[in-house]
Amino acid sequence: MLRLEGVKSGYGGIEALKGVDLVVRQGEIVALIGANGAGKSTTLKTISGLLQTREGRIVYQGEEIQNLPPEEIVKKGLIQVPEGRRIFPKFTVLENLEIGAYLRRDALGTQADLRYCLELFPILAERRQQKAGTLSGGEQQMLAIARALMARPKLLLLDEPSLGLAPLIIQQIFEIIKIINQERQMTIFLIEQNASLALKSANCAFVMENGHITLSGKAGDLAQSVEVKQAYLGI
Amino acid sequence: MRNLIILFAFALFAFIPQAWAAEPILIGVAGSFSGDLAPYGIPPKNTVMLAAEELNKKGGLLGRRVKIIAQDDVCQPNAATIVASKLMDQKVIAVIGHICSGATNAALSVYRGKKLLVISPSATLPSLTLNGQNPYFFRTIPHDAVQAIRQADFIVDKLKYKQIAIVHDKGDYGKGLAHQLKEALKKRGITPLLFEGVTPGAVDYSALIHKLKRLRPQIVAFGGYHPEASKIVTQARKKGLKMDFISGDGVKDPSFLKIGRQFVEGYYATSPADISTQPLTLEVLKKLKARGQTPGNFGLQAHAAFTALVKAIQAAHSTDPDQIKAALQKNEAQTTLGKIRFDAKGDVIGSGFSVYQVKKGAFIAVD
Amino acid sequence: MTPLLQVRGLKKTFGGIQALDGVDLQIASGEIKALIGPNGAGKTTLFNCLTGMTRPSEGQIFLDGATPLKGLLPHQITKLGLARTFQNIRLFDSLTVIENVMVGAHCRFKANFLDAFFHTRRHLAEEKEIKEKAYYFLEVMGLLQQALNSAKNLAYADQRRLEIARALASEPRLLLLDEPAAGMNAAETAELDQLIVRLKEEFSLSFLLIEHDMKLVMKISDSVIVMDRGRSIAGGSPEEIRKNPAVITAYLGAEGGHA
Amino acid sequence: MRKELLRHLSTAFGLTLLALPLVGMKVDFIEKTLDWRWGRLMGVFALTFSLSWLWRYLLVHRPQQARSSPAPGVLAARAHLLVNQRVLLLLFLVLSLVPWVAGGYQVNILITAMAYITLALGLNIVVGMAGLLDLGYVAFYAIGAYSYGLLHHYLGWGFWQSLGVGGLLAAAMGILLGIPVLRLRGDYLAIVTLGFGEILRLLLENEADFTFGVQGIPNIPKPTFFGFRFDYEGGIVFLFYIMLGILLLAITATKRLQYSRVGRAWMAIRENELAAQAMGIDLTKTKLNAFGLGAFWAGVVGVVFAAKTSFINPASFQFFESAIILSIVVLGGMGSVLGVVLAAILLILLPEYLRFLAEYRMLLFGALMVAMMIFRPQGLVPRLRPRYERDKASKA
Amino acid sequence: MDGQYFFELAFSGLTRGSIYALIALGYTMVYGILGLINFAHGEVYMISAFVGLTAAAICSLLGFSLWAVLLLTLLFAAAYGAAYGYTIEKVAYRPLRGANRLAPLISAIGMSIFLREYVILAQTADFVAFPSLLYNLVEVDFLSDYIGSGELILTLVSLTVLGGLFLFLRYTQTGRAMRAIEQDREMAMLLGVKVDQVISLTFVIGSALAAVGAVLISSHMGQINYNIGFLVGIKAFTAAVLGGIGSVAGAALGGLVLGLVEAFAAGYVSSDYEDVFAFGCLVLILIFRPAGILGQQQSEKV
Repeated sequence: MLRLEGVKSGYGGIEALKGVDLVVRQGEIVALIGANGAGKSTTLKTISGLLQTREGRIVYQGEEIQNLPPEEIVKKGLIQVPEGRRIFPKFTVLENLEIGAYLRRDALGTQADLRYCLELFPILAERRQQKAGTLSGGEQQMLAIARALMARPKLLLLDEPSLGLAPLIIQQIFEIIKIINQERQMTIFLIEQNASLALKSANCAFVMENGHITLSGKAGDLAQSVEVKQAYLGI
Repeated sequence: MRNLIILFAFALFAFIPQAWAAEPILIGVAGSFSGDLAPYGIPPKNTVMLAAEELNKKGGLLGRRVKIIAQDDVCQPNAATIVASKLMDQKVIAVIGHICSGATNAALSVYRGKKLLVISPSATLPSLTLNGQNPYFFRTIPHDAVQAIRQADFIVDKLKYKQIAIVHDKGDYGKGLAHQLKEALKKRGITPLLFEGVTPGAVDYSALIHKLKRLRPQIVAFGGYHPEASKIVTQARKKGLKMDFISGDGVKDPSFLKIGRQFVEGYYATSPADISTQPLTLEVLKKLKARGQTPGNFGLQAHAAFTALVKAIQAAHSTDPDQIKAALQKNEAQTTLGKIRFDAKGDVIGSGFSVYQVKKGAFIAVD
Repeated sequence: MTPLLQVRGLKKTFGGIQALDGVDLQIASGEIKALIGPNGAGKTTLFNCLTGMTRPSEGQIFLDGATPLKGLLPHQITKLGLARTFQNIRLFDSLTVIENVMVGAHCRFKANFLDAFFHTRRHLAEEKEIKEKAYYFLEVMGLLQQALNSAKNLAYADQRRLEIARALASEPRLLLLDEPAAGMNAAETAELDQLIVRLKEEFSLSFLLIEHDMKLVMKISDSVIVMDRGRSIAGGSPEEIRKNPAVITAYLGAEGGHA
Repeated sequence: MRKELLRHLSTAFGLTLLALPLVGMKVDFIEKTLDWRWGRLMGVFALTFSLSWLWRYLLVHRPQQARSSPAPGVLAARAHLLVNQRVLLLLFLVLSLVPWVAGGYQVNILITAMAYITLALGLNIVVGMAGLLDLGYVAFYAIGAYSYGLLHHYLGWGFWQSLGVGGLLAAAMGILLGIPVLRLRGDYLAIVTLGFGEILRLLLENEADFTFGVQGIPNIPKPTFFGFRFDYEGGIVFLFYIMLGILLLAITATKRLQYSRVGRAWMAIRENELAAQAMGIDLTKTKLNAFGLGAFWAGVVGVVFAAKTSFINPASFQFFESAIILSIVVLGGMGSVLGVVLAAILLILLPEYLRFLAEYRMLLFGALMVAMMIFRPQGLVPRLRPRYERDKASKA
Repeated sequence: MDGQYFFELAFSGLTRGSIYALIALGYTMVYGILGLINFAHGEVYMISAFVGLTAAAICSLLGFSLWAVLLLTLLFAAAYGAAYGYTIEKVAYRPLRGANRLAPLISAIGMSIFLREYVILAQTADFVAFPSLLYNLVEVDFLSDYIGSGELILTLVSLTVLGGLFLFLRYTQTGRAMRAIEQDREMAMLLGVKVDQVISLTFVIGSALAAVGAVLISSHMGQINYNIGFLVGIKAFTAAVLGGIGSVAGAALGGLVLGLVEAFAAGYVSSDYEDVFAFGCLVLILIFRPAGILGQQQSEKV
């Protein structure tokens, strides 16, 4: 569904991605793990068009999408939930969800999705008129995911959904990620530095180090591999 | 054929400035040619340029060409001192300017003690001549006190009004004139009901209008230029106020009539004696119009300053400042302001004030 | 023995929301205390109250059992010996690494702008000392190589270390660390815990740290305090906390401590 | 290529369309006339068409790092070489020869330029170092000038006494203004300082009984040399050396402060107020220091200004002056002394030397300001970071 | 105290205030979205007035009725104001996105100088007459003691436009996108908002509103020159800050407060001090409410 071939990109004079190859297959949950500064977030930003691809190709459903403007990529159903949630704090919960559907013109479908999101996250339904800035961290993360769902993504890109959240909340969020993946057949590309957590829920995974993919394979296999254990699970 | 050759030679002579024998005589023009106050500085520059061109066409001055050096002081004291020292470095024999009293004051500190003739067309601050520190400073415009006394006399003696409100535009001309009027009225035992300034360019003057409506003065004296004057009188008339208005020469301007239309009927303005019918003035106005220029508020004063200077140089047959000074004070010169000369302090004689009133869309002398 | 820091009945409301609802806390000299709790429990608000960045609505804070901290301004508290790091790193981005640490030493020196202008003896002596100190702390934190780089060009983990170096330069007695391991991988976290223990020994420091990484918390802390919805709901040794049922429901969830 | 051509043609067409009612037509509502001025419009088209090419070319070739990190480039490295003490001293020696070879005009504008450099160095403390956006800086300049004007008029004080008092008075006002606005952040501070500048100017205008209002204060004397009074030329040359001395002091102060405890505290506040507080920096004291010291230089320059023009009025202290001084600081590259000097030369001397352009002078000046910001947003000379290298002795 | 006088001044303040509010919107929207004080906004106002003059003259030459002249003038001025706003953003601000905060500010000051000089060169430095399009357009008897018909129209139009904008921002998807960009530009981009386009639109709307204000005020005051934008710009910006910059309701409220303060200061004290009161009021309010009347104090997360 999504394939990166030798992608290079970076900020200013710094090259953060030094030729990345990876594949995301339809219907799977794919995890990208690695230390901070390895280039995981840069990978996502490059896919969603916030950063320029300097070299290589990004192929999505058979179409090259590198260097399209972000809104074109969003239109194709590639939606990102960025690191740190980034909800709009001055909007109400409802407004946050509505702007998620910014590019959509089908009022009926949007309404249906709104109902679905509020069922998926009952706490959001409870707080629909509350300013999003007053939500707790966990609720904000849920809102961020729900907002992305409102755009009816084909491929959902999640950046560090567990960052700064308490373990209990993290569990809830990962359960919901699995539900979305199964109920809506949504493909999910997940970035996590909490490797054990990511490998538990993903089908397959890539390990990133210093701007390169160093390992890849089935999530279960990787969890057992010695290198991963040592470097990321601290076992 | 021979005639043609002569004509050709003559034409050649006329079109090649290098043909002039000696070095040109340099005369400076200083004032605000850019910035907020450019509308007051540009017309004087234009009229002096015009006058100089005409003069050169007629053979120049003392057999030499006259060259005008125009310098922009933006009406700021600092720029004025810079411009003044630049004109000094270039060895001009006289300066027509500066425009604003403040800039003139600053520039005079550079010229002072230098025997450089300075003739301002517009700086009306009384102390510039009256303080006696600037023996080579002249002006073709009477200072504020002269005009203010004329206004006070007219209001008190002719109109017999005692309820007077004074409004000004906070600028150095407007507030200066208003201040002098207040002093003049004080001498006659009258305290104005109101003395305050409006901000030029504000979006609305209705607060002031309502205040006037409540105070019910018989006349409002406005110190300032015509744009504000017409805004105030228009708003007052639209609100149904019927009191009289009087202003100084800053208001007696054709655009005041055009812009104010029916609302400015009956407005009084003091201004130098009527000159618009004199042939010389008419001719200058016509030439200006042909160039797409306007005389503005001080263009004719600047033209007169230049003419008077030229006449004085011709009379003295020298560019020596003391001799020119003596000629300026002794000889009358026919100018766009009429026949003028200067008194011992440097103020103009011959350009007195009349009172005009707007009647049927024109300024008519009433006193 | 009087505790180094004592907090009694601390309360804080933000526009109707009770962020702190009576927190009690004691830190003994030389102790590493961990503060855990779910997001929104009020941990960072507590930090802000302790360091004077937020004014508590009620309650008391004492240093050495005698010096009240409540009502003091942040810089006064720092001078008394409390230093902190921030959850979302707050470095002086465009200054160099060494300058960052030199700023940290600010409150221990006196030269004013006149000293600087006239290059008085005080100024020159102090500048020399500040610089040496700053290099020393960089060395401790292993950032010597980066000294002349811009702070913003550091790697994430180095930025966290620089924050600690900067805080150390203010010569604190109690160091408050807000999620020092956030964004670090397991190997880096392991380094961090050794470092904290080392600092404690070397500078006879006490610590109060907010952390989500349970492994780190369990490994290095002498005691743990758990907060939930603005209250301290439990306290004790790491072992006790791990078994406390109230803590498990509020925070750790069914999976227990091995996340 | 054809696409490029089309692009520039359409840009030029669009801009000409914009110019149509202003450049191409002139109406007089009273005379009911409408002039078409096609010639001028064609000129606009030709001009915008060629400018469009140039603009595009420059934008494409704009150095990439201009947008991201202002890495100290070659220019900065060279600048560092330039501004060592010895070169600076040499520069001053050369400058001090100017009055002997040039006329009053050159001396006059050089005083002005040096005055603006000093003003910019003062504002640089507030904006560049401490990061407090001050749009009313001209107020302190006015306080200095009026201190001299009024002290001279009412008490007969001379230049030298007033110089100290003017500076200190401005500093005191800076601190006084600083107290209520300390809580304000960024642009709120900007508008309040702008308001303060306007209020001060309006008070100077309105309180005519004390300040002489819009008429201004004339006949302010030039400085004397141990009681010796110069003629105008001598006075202005003497003032030139005084200003040179003040500038030298201001540069020394700026450079020394950058490498000091107080200077680092200012920069820390600029970078991150909260972290600065947490590092034990007293916000109030440090900010007031910056306000006071910045205002001090403005006050001192104000006194010199009053002596130079010998006449002051409120109109000399308008918002535009604050804007120009701020532009010098930003265009120079905040915090760089050499940058400030270069920018002051550009912004103060350029319009002076552009006089031959007459009425197009200010138009070009405005356009240049925009262009310079776009092609060098980080300033002409980015501040070089102080290099605190470890002493050899302690390394061993 | 004289009740009638009080109401007269109140209406006078309302007139001023509604104009300040209208122009303040341009500042507040641009500030909200870019964090930039758009110093050239006052110049857009001024240029629109000149365009309005040209349009009004042409329309009257063509012999249209007074209402038609007014409408067409408003339309033309708004279109041109919008086009100028759009161009200014594209030339002077867009290349500076991501540069340090002060660079666009200086660029704006340069732009403002450029535009003033441009109008002087293209038109004139003199005051020129602007037709009185509002006077005698309607007769309002019951209020005529307090407020003229022109002022009434001016106030009503301003308030209507303000209300319309408020609804636009609140209830349309584009309006919502604007507010989203205000809060988090990159995130808005990730939701498919064409950020550059929306920013341009912000300039277009703000400038069109300033143009409407310019035509109304010019026909109220009867004259324009190249300098009219400066004072109005500063006042409108003050109003925006007073109300809490970034907030549309704040701009409206700030404009009204400022207008009333000025009118009462002029009426009860002296016009000499109306500006002193205006800025003094700003300083006072900001000391007690550092983010303006309606501005939310940004509680920075530590």
